[in-house]
Amino acid sequence: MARDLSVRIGTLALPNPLIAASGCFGYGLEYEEVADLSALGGVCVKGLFMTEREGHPPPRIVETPSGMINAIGLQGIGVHRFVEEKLPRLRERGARVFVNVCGSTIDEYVEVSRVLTEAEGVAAIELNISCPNIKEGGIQFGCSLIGTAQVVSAVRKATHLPVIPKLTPNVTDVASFARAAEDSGADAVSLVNTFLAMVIDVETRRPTLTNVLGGLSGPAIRPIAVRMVWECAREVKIPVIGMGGITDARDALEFMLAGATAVQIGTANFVDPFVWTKVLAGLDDYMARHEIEHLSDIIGAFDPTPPTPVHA
Amino acid sequence: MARDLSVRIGTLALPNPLIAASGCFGYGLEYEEVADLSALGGVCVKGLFMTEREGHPPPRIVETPSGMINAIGLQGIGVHRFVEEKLPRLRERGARVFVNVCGSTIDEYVEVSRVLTEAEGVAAIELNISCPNIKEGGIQFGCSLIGTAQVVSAVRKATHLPVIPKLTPNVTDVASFARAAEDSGADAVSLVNTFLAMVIDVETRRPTLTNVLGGLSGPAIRPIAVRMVWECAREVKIPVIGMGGITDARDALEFMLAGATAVQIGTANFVDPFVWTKVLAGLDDYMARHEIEHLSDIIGAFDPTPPTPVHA
Amino acid sequence: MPPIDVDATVIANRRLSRDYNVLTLSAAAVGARTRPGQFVMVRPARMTDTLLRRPFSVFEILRDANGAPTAITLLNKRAGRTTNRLYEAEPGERMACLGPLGKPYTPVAAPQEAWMVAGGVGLAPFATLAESLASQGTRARLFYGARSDQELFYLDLFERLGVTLIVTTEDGSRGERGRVTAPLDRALGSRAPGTTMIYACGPEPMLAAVAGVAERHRQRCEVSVERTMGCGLGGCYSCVIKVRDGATPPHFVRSCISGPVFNGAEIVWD
Amino acid sequence: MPPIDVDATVIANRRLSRDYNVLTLSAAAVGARTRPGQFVMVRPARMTDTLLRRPFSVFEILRDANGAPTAITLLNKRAGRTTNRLYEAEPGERMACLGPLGKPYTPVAAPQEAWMVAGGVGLAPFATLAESLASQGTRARLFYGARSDQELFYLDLFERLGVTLIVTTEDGSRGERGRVTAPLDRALGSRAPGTTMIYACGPEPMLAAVAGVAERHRQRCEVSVERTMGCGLGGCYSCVIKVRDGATPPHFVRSCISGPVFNGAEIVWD
Ligand SMILES: Cc1cc2nc3c(=O)[nH]c(=O)nc-3n(C[C@H](O)[C@H](O)[C@H](O)COP(=O)(O)OP(=O)(O)OC[C@H]3O[C@@H](n4cnc5c(N)ncnc54)[C@H](O)[C@@H]3O)c2cc1C
Ligand SMILES: Cc1cc2nc3c(=O)[nH]c(=O)nc-3n(C[C@H](O)[C@H](O)[C@H](O)COP(=O)(O)OP(=O)(O)OC[C@H]3O[C@@H](n4cnc5c(N)ncnc54)[C@H](O)[C@@H]3O)c2cc1C
Ligand SMILES: Cc1cc2nc3c(=O)[nH]c(=O)nc-3n(C[C@H](O)[C@H](O)[C@H](O)COP(=O)(O)O)c2cc1C
Ligand SMILES: Cc1cc2nc3c(=O)[nH]c(=O)nc-3n(C[C@H](O)[C@H](O)[C@H](O)COP(=O)(O)O)c2cc1C
Ligand code: FES
Ligand code: FES
Repeated sequence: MARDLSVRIGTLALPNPLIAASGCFGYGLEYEEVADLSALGGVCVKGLFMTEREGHPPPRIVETPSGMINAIGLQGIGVHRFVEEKLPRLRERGARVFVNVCGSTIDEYVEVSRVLTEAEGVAAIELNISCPNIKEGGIQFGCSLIGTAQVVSAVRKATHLPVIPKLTPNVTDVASFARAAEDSGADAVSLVNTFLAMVIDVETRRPTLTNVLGGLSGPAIRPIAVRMVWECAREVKIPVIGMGGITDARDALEFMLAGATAVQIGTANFVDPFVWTKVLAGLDDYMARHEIEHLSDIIGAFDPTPPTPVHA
Repeated sequence: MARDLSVRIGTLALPNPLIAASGCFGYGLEYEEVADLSALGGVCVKGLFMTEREGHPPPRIVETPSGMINAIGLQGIGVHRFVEEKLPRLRERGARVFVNVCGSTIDEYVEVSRVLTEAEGVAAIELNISCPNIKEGGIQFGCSLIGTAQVVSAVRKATHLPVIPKLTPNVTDVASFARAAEDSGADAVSLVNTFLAMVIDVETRRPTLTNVLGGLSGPAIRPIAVRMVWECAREVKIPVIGMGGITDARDALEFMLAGATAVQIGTANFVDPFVWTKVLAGLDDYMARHEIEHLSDIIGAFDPTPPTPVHA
Repeated sequence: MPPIDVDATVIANRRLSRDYNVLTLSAAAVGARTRPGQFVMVRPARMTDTLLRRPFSVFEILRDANGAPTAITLLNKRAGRTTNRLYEAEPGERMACLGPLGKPYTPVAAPQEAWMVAGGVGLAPFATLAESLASQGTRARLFYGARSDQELFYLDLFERLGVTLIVTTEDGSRGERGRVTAPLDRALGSRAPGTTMIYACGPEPMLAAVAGVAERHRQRCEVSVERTMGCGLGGCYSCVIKVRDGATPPHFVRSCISGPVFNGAEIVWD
Repeated sequence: MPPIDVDATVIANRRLSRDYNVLTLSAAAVGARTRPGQFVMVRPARMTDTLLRRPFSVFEILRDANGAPTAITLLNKRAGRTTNRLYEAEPGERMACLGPLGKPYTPVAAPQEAWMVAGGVGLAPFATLAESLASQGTRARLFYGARSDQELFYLDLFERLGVTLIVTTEDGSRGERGRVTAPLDRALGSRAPGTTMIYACGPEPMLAAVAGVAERHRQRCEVSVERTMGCGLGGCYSCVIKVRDGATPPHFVRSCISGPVFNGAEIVWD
């Protein structure tokens, strides 16, 4: 039986549902020696503004129980240098390029998206309205239903590329944000971005990160992320891209069963840059064991009926 | 140097800041053989409604990376049986008893609080407006500023005991809830309750918990909880009681530096029921090393100035 | 006597099969207090990525020449993360071991007979129980069901204690083929009501069946249940099982403190 | 050549002091590709409660009689959770070991001299560098500063390779008392500019001082920095350091891929 792992995000066809999460895979090219970029479902590159950004002074990360907090501050080369220096090579490598688009203003989101639309080789635009690590823009839009709608509508008008707002988990009712995104013309939503978090060094009474606050990612957040993906997938008809602490095929499947059409892997890629082939093999194995021909058949197949007693 | 670990929650003096978290220490008496109840700062008992509650069918817990999800569903003996069967013995043991009060309606919160006020030996009322595991009441109030204000004001009128609403972390801006609580007459706030979360069994496609959703606790959530406590402590003047993943003295100190006057320990008590003496010893050791005479001096002493470079 | 928490060292690890092993832990002080049917809560002590402890019956209490406990053993079966780690444990590793916990079995004395019914790893509580019965001179049988011959362990231990063995396997590779309740049911046919105490431990469907058989034959029956336990001390309310005891309607009780051993007739099976 | 990830076994663990040890890992394939100054990202492979890997210089590349690599060693100093675990590791344990990573030192040939400056565990990259220098016949010195006599390790290794040793300790228990930069500064006084390549590894204040000394004496200087690293591959942007290279204003570069070895003159020290 030929097993088909492909999934569709609107008009975009991916050979498999595994996408490298933004900020966790550089511009993709950093990994060209350890991973076959064309074998990934997609590569979502680090968040880009119009211009270069320096980011926060280090320390920028701290490990936490089963997780990590980052406050990179969106260091980046800006969309123009990306289009010139990185995109051609990513295309050459056969990567399906998702670009994580940032902005301090709605206009900036629109401008960056326009540049990417005119460039060749961008598969989709992920709107980062959920970065907890910058002063203006980002999460300010993502924590307001109106802000979300405004950014999405504005970018929608500026591009024919799939528009995928990335939602923050730092809200009371994430499904309402998915709905606002859908209503404003989004082709899909992705979630979760990181949870606002901090660690204090009790010996010095000072923060561990220069930025004080950062975003929590990794396995620690997975059970919350799965819940949020499930809530969103029940609320909207557009595809949901799920992420948060995925480390193996079981985790990826958990998100897909909860309703994710595709998934992103972030932190786990740091722990094991060869995670991709392992997860793909695990998905394949699961499909074989469960006699699944098309992986897309399991999207949303979670059955909330209580479990049969474990002790039976 | 005699080290003073005492703290005050309004008029309530505690010999030290360590309180057993509700739902993680039974009614306290389950632990009388392993812990000296009078040596704890306080014992917060399992959530109580007016009448007995059966709770959810098992499985009720599942372990997650550095955490656990519970959906106990507030199984409990009701406030009357508590007052008759448990409270006298808790008093005998010298415990400072915090009672976690639940309600399906505002009236029920008021009624339960009234019964407790008339009983002898209750030190404070913690209002559980944040339990994610029940259909009516609980988190419905805790996710609405008006609901929070209503419950707190109503209970405030019915009791002279310290009223401590327990806040849910499943909101966009937890500090606004702390403010609503303070404005409505709360003597303190406690946080965090658990994060709504779920785990899917990918082999069966079914939930791992009968209730599907449950609350995530344990070290996994600590960095988010610390951030929220810091936000609240900066927003309100009343004391904040911090919790979420505390396992040792370092963790307890982290919450206190962030602004917590006292802390609660929940999940870690399952891992090690002797955690109390260890954390107390650790606090004492920290005070000795840092020449701190009164532990209360460090409350809110976190200095957000960026760290001196680690590599110096 | 309150439970204690011992930072135990793995003294030995004997692998019995691809799934089963017996782990010896230097938890003499726990062993000294343990009564048959009680359990311990165990967690690897060093940098484990599992959070909660896991419950295990005390399998054997090892003793020195003077009868003083020197260690305990656990009969471990691989089921997931912690049990896999216990299977792979090397001597020298540390395990936090909290116990003894829970209500023990109620041993009976002659002229009552004691019949133990074990399914798979449910054998665990019966080594200490058989010892205690033997020391009182109570006649005992063990009905022991397993998947196959390869998963029948420690028969000699029970034989040495004078326990009559009745073995069944699912694949028929030893003893009767099928469920252990079949020979139990037949054997009870020749016993007068109220003369036999039945002790059972194993998967819940087996326990339910055994409790049913016992009731039909009007014999007392104690079962040890294995619910998911978060704390083992009554703190978390995770381990509940529905019972029908006395006047109140059926309700959930915490199997870690009201059990794990229950009167089989009182349990409301799922 | 791309890095590889080896599921390495701990072959030996030699404790040098209460804080230092040398861990031998069966990561021959990593060793075969490693050049002096490169590093590996290590993580215990079994059920560890740490999440991220940690960076370590490759200390030695062990070889068989034919010169084929058989294993690598790490010089480990206890600083926190992972380094404590590496200190306590027992032979047989597994460590995931990813590498080699990063830019190596640039070896120089005669008539240039190679002067290595190590502070504490900053000795790590210099065993392989000294070997490589010796094989090229480059004259080498090692300025090695430590807290005390007790924390000066592997001096014989460097002596065997013909490296001139200049030792300082903070407590004066061996060599000159004080910082390692003092004898370095004095010795450079007698060297013509551009004749000496200085390689440094150690705490950043030391690196900054060494870079300053080198600049004053107009010698080239390569420093290996130790920023907190999340991935080691350029993926996370955690490990940045500010550099001044060419036309652009000072900016952050990722020390895992642009370094860890940098031209000391280019770094903007905190
Ligand atoms: C009182 C008591 C005594 C027990 N005695 C023994 C014994 O002597 N030997 C032995 O091998 N096992 C015994 N068990 C079962 C043992 O506790 C579980 O197999 C173990 O907890 C599984 O943990 P894990 O980390 O290996 O599996 P996990 O990775 O946690 O889960 C794997 C599977 O085990 C199930 N499981 C998880 N936790 C428990 C739990 N606490 N109880 C039952 N099932 C669980 C899960 O539902 C899942 O299907 C006993 C259980 C109880 C309650
Ligand atoms: C390129 C490179 C090569 C290195 N080579 C060696 C070596 O050969 N031998 C050796 O013993 N150490 C070496 N280090 C330092 C080593 O990586 C850290 O000591 C280690 O990461 C600390 O991890 P931990 O889990 O023990 O400490 P943690 O519990 O994570 O933290 C303890 C302390 O170490 C600091 N720290 C945490 N992570 C890092 C990190 N990635 N880099 C530096 N400091 C950190 C923290 O700020 C904290 O103060 C090297 C570092 C780098 C960047
Ligand atoms: C170091 C780091 C940098 C990140 N940078 C970005 C970013 O630039 N844009 C963005 O949308 N998300 C960013 N994220 C969030 C991840 O894309 C992802 O949403 C989150 O980490 C959860 O997934 P994970 O648990 O698999 O890492 C970053 C995460 C990490 C850990
Ligand atoms: C098994 C369990 C039961 C709980 N029951 C209650 C409860 O009845 N009332 C309540 O307010 N919080 C309850 N909580 C939440 C805890 O009191 C605490 O807020 C939360 O677990 C975070 O702290 P921790 O990480 O230290 O456990 C419960 C938590 C757990 C794990
Ligand atoms: S295991 Fe916690 S109450 Fe029984
Ligand atoms: S360590 Fe991740 S970019 Fe350098």
